[in-house]
Amino acid sequence: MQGIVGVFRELDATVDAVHALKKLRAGNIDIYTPAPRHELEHILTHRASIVRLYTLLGGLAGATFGYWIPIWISDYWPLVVGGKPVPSWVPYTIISFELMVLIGSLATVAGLFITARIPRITMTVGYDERFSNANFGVWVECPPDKQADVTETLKQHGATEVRGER
Amino acid sequence: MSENPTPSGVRRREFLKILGAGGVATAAIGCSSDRVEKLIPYLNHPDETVPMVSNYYASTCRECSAGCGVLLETRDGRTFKLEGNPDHPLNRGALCARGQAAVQGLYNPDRYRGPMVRNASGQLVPTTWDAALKLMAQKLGAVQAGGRAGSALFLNRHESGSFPAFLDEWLAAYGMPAHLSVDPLADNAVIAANRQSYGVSWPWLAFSAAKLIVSIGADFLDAWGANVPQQLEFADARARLADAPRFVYVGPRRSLTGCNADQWIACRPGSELAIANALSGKGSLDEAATASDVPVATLQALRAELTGTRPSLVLSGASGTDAMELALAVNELNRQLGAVGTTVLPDRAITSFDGIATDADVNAAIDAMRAGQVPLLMIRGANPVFTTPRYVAVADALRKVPFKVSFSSYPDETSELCDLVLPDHHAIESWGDAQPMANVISVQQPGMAPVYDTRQTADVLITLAKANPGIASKFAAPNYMRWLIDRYPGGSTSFTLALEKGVGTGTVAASPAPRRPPATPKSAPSISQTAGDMYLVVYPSASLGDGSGANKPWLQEFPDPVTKICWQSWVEINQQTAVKLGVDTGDILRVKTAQGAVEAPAYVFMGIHKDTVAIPFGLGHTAYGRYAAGIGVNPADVLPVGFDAKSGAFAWTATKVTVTKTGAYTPIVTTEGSARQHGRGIAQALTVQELADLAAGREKEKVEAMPGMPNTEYLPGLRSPMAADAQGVVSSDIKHKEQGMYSPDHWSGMAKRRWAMTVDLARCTGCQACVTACYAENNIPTVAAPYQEVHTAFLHGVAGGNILKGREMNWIRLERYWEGGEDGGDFEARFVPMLCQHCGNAPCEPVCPVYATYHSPDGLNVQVYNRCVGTRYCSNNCPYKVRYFNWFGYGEPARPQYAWPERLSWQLNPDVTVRGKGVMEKCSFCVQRIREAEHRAKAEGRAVRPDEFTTSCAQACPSRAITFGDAADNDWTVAKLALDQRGYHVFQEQLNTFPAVVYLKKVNHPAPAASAGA
Amino acid sequence: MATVTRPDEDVLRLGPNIPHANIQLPGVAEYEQVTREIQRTLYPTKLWFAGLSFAILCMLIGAATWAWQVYMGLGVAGYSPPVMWGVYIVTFVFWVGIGHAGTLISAILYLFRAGFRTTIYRCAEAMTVFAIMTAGLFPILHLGRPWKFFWLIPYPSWRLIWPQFKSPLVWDVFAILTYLTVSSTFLYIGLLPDFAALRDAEPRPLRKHIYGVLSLGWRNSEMEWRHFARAYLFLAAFSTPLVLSVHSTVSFDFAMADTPGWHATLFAPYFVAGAIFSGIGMVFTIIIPIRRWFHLKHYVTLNHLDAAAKLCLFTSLVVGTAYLTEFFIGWIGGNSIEQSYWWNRVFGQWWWAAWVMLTCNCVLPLTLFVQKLRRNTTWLFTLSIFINLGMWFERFVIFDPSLSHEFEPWQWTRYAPTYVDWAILLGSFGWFTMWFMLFIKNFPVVAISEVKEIVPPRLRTPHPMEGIEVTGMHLEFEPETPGERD
Amino acid sequence: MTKRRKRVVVPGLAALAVVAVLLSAYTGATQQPDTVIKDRGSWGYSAGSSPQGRSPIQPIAFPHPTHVQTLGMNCLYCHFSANKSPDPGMPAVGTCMGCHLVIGPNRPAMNGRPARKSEGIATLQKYWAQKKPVPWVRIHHVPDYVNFAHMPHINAGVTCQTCHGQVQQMNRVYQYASLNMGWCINCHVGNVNPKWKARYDCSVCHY
Repeated sequence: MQGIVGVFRELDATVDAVHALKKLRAGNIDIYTPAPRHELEHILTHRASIVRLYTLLGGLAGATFGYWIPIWISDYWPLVVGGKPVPSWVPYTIISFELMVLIGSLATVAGLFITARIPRITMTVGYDERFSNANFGVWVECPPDKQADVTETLKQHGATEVRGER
Repeated sequence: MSENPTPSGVRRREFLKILGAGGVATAAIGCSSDRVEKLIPYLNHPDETVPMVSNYYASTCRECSAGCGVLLETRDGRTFKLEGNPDHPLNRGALCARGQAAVQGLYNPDRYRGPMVRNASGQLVPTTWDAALKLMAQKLGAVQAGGRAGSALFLNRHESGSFPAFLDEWLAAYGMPAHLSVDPLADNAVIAANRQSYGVSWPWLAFSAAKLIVSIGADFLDAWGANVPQQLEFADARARLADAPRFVYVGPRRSLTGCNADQWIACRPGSELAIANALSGKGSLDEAATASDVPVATLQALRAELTGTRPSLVLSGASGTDAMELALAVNELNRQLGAVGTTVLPDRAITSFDGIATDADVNAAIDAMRAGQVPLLMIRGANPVFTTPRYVAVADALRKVPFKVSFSSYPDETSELCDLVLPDHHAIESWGDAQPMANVISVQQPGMAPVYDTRQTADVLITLAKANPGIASKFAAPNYMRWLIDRYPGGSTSFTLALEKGVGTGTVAASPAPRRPPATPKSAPSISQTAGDMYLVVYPSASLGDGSGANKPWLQEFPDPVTKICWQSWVEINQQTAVKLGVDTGDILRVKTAQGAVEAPAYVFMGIHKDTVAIPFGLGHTAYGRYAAGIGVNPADVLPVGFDAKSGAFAWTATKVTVTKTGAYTPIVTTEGSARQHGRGIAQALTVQELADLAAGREKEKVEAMPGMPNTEYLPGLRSPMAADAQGVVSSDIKHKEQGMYSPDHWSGMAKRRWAMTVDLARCTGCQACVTACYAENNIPTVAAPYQEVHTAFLHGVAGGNILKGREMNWIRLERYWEGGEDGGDFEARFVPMLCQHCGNAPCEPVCPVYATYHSPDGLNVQVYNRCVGTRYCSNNCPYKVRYFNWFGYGEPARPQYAWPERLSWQLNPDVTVRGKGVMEKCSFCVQRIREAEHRAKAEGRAVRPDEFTTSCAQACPSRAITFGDAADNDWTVAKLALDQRGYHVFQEQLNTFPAVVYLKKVNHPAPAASAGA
Repeated sequence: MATVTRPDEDVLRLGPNIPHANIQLPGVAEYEQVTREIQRTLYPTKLWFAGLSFAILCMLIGAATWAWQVYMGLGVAGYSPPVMWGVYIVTFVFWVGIGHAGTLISAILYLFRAGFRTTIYRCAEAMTVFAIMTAGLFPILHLGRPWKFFWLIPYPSWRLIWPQFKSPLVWDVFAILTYLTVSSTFLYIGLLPDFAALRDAEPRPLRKHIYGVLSLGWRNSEMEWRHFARAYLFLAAFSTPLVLSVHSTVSFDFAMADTPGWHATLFAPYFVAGAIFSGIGMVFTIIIPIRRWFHLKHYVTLNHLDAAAKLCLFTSLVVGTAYLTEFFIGWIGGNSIEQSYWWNRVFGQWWWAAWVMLTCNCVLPLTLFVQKLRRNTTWLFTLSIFINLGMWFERFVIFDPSLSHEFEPWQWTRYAPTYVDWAILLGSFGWFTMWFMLFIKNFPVVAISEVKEIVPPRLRTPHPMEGIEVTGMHLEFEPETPGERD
Repeated sequence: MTKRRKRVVVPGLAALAVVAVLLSAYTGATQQPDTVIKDRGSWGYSAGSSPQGRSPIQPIAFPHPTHVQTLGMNCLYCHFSANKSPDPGMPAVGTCMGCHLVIGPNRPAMNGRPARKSEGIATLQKYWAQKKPVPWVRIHHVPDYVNFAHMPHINAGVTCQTCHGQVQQMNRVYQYASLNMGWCINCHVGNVNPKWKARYDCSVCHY
């Protein structure tokens, strides 16, 4: 995996650069930004995140489990308390709800980790400390023959620094 | 029975030590402990015993003079419970609180471990029996040699039966005068009067035959006479509901007896005679009215009622300087009214009080000591230093006696002053007999081997006699038991037969000694002449008796039935007077006479005449062990020495006092929260009229809420909702098939039962015998002894701190509510025993997070101690507040609050787990008895028979107010009683709890003229 | 710039909302400033060490007292049956309540896109986590046998027995544990990008390494941000019903009982409102000193405090209404037992506690109707102390007068806490403060990346919408410009 | 070329530990009586939650096989109250001496069998001579809050061996069953023998 990373100071410059690169069809583009910006999200037109799926499944699993456990136990020890039916679903709804929230949120986090591929052991190439502070970064994964054009395009759109990484 | 018992019976007693100390460990390894435990077998197995199965030895209770029959429940060589002997004519299976507590005297941690002798430096030090007996023999010899045997003295705590005769024989053999038989509680005046009028010391009082009972200060339910048989009779009388006798109590203070009266006439102390005369017509009403501060109209009405009602019963128990005169007048009145033969039965006399020495005799003896005329004093059981006024200075008198021998088993005030202590067996360890009634012998046999190195006094005396060549021949019998059997009417065969039932027929050998010439008592001035601004009434505490009960934690923690105060002395003062003096409950009052003064907190009380203060007698010990010493004050300290001139009876009510407010304050140690019901219908009552209406069905709406009404559907086969709710179906829509073991069709069949209880408030007198019975049966810890004091409580190192915080553990408690009387007029006392109601819809169950409490198929509300984690939510949610929490390690020997210090732990019931720190506990309907009965039935291949067993409280109740059984089975008594028209559930209407306890309303008998509502 | 190709039209439409950003944080000019000024707060000071050690001391006092209580038994505390729940449960509910405002601000207001939450939510969320950690201790240390607390948790045991799921206490276990897990997860996920920023900005090697580990290799890539935003949204969406359910469940502990004064359908909403109210009070108590000592006044501006104060006022009114409703129901219900309880609550042994509660929770917050006071940090801080006090006494007044005055008159009693209760209460504050102290000097108290979202990014060409007059209804932020102490 | 390596803590060891604890705690209930490890020495433990298999050294190495199998004595001869009391009863020393007054430690060689010297009988007679009971070490023990009664079990036809194992074959008695609550319940619900199923709510044993 090799490519060019360009460091930008301004947001609109980054946007313009990405536009140009997309026209150039140099290769996969990824952007680093200190804070999420809609402009950048819309330039790289990705599908919506699938984290929601994890959330849904987790929530359903939790709710089911939350009903199953008390009902199974009521069946195991049929002891009457306070003259109430041994398996009584009303109080068990609370257990079910809490477990839905618990397992649902944990599943969401798991979903985030999986989809966003964290935790990461290595930073991989193309990252720069400045990207978490104030600068925007554009990483273009491209074969050596395209690197010249990409570098050129980035510079032209005002990249303060352009370097190749492998 | 003398070998080591197998540990299996004992082990359970230290239960939950594991859970307390090694809790974390046990959680991991599932509570199976791996300490090395030994299984110690018998060396030779006693034939009649089976390990972990109780034997019941019929014997006689010696806690008071009456001599009730008891069964000593003994297992693995230890007697751990006293139960009334059903075959005994006196107490018919009932037993009072003091009798129950005898076992705590047996295992008392402060008992003498063995003989003690006073050494050169004046300390009492342990010695051996040989040495002690040698010393004793030598002293006896010296006295005989000195020719002063004639003036030696033997004070014996009064008991009927053969021992007095034996003792007098022994004394006579040594040339000593007959012993003095001491009972500070005995009403010498009434006894003397009865002898004069009827020729017997205590006729049988047939309350149930009467239509009207008038008691002039006779507390026949507290400590006056033989209170258990009297209470049984009285309860039977009251159980006749509509035609039960009306009961009027005349006296300065409303005692427990007074609280059971339908009407209380408050009179000045000392005016009782005038009233009696007025009633009999001998005296004029006006004099009586002025003397007694009672409206003429009231006396008029009473006299009219008395003359108009037959048969009636009049009693007198006022202990003043004219006591005998009063008693004679009352006996005369009874004769006029034709009561003798109908309600007063001299031919069924109680003979327990025969041969009691008068207080004057004792006083004369003490004077003799003071004069140095007594060379040798022997005291057994009696404790004159405590029971006689300090003004008499018994201690000084004792110091004048060169050699004093005590046979007391406890370090009480008197024995602490003696030179030699030859500790006697406890009654549970000794042989003996009693003559409670004519031609009835109640035998006494040991339940177990001696706990400590003590010896029965009679045996000691025989040993001494044998050692004395001069008289050895007179005492051939090897020991007292043989001596008894030899003299027993019918010989050993009938003796053996008697041992089985506990009672035999016949009359024991009478004392050969001539009666001592009665001392001439110095008469005292009439109480109205004494100096002071208020009358002082000193009355014996219902639980502590003459103070001999004070070393038993059960009795100390036993709330006074009327004031509900424990571990404390108090001064009762009328509320109007209190307002006048600016006194409030808890303010410490100083009660002063010429003889001395005592200080105790005030208890503002409606039930006492406004010119009077009252202090209970029995507390204020300076010795007598860790539970008694330093608790409360002894009112005898302020009493002058005055006697009723005719009978020689000590006048307890003999002086006025000056009452001043010290300004100090101490919280009253009481179990009472609010003394009023606030209209919540906890203790309900009806008048005779309302009862009639009820019977005639004229009071439908009141009947609606009662069990048995078809307003709730229930399972077929189970009659009442009370029975059906065991399956939890009354208020829930649970389907029959979903019920599992709660369905009556379940193979276990448990759900066919519904354990339930009825409490008849018409019978209940509030005596609280059930409370002590519960403590005894269920290993309930006492929590308020001085050494158990918490330093976070209001008080430091003073008894009662835990009770001030409401932490008493009485699984069953007697609630005493006042009705009326806010205007200072007459008022009503309602007693209601409150215990776990074992609700069908128990609020406590669904809130427990760990199933530590749940509803068992047979209708019990079960508390699983070892599952409890101690969230205490159940108690928050219990409307009856009958759940009790172990705030400290009462059951853990390692803890400072351990409730059974060394040897008291032997009294623990091996069938019941001792609860550890941090768990909830409550009434279990004596589930251990239920299981035992089930096991026994299974072993015999049958079903549990109706009324086969009952709970401890029901068994002990001297009013027979409590009935326990299976409400789902018509053959049980309780099933019928539960449907009684007087029945009601507490809080059922508000909370729909469907309790298993049905209360039967009390029935009041208002004065014929003014028919006051209930 | 002629050489530059103009961005497409759609890009223009998506231009940064600069005016809004200006109004939010006028004192924050650019991204670097944010990272710099937040990173600057992570240097321990003497004052901080002093505070931390004091907190630890208090915590140790509480711990020692608890050990004594475990050894001796619960009797050393002031329980006087039937008052079976005392200071411990009161404090438990108090701390649970504190937690709620944090989740409200961080989650619910996030869903509502309430701008003023951005700078204060990190503190609030941390407060939530630590408050729940504190609250969670009390159900355990009020147990008679605390070493058995795990019996409330359904785990397979050789006894083959399980908790009793109909008991509100078991609901509590689930609710509290869920709440603790979810809110701490929420806090950590929010912290991820900030860890990354600190990882890259931190000069001190040890901390740099630690932040590196904590950041889980976060690298600010567009792809990460996209999933992050989604996940964060769903976590917020879960926390919202959770925060309502948790205190409702806690209120069930009481509403499910038949005790007079507890047995009311009002309890769930009443408790939730009270919880949020008390929580916001605690937020003020925490945020006002922090913004002063950490020199963050231009982040947490008066506008933010003003908005929060309005929320506080609103919840105070809700709580006040609940109080009145309770009394009204008690009166109109006609149940003599209830009525005697209400009388006892206001005129009984603890009458003054009831009046403290009413004063602190209903009367004093009314001052927030005055804008001057809403923007006066001194007054806000003072008021917040009163609110904390008042809310503690609210729980006390609800629980103990009820228990001491129940159905059975014979068992009516008086309750007085002992030194053990007070020491453990003190210990709980020490415990909470200890964790918070450790937090503020090791983690960013203001969310770096979220602040950057509302700070205008640097642009090459001036934005077409710049200079539009939109600063009408917004007052000046506190006149203290950044960099004054650089 | 800025490339950085970052370690990442992978939490989960804690979770594994928890699972392990729970499983170990669970084993007690699932343990089958025939899987116990025989003679583990005086303080041996079986896996799980009870001292199952524990086989302490007794003051007298009492050979059950000799008495039960060789001599054909009934359990109830020594444990006399098992069918009429909660407690099975330990034989009094006198009971042992009933026979061992005659049967001494030293047996001469007779009808084909060699002479033998019995330590146990010697010790027993020493105890008897000193009038001391034999301090047997307890093996089967349930906690004090469990009210286990032998009588109803025997009367229900549950054999001694069901809970105590083939004692008649044990030269040294060991704890045969786990005696865990789960083990009790397993029988009470009728899994062992449908005829033996009984109530299994808490108050049957805990009060």
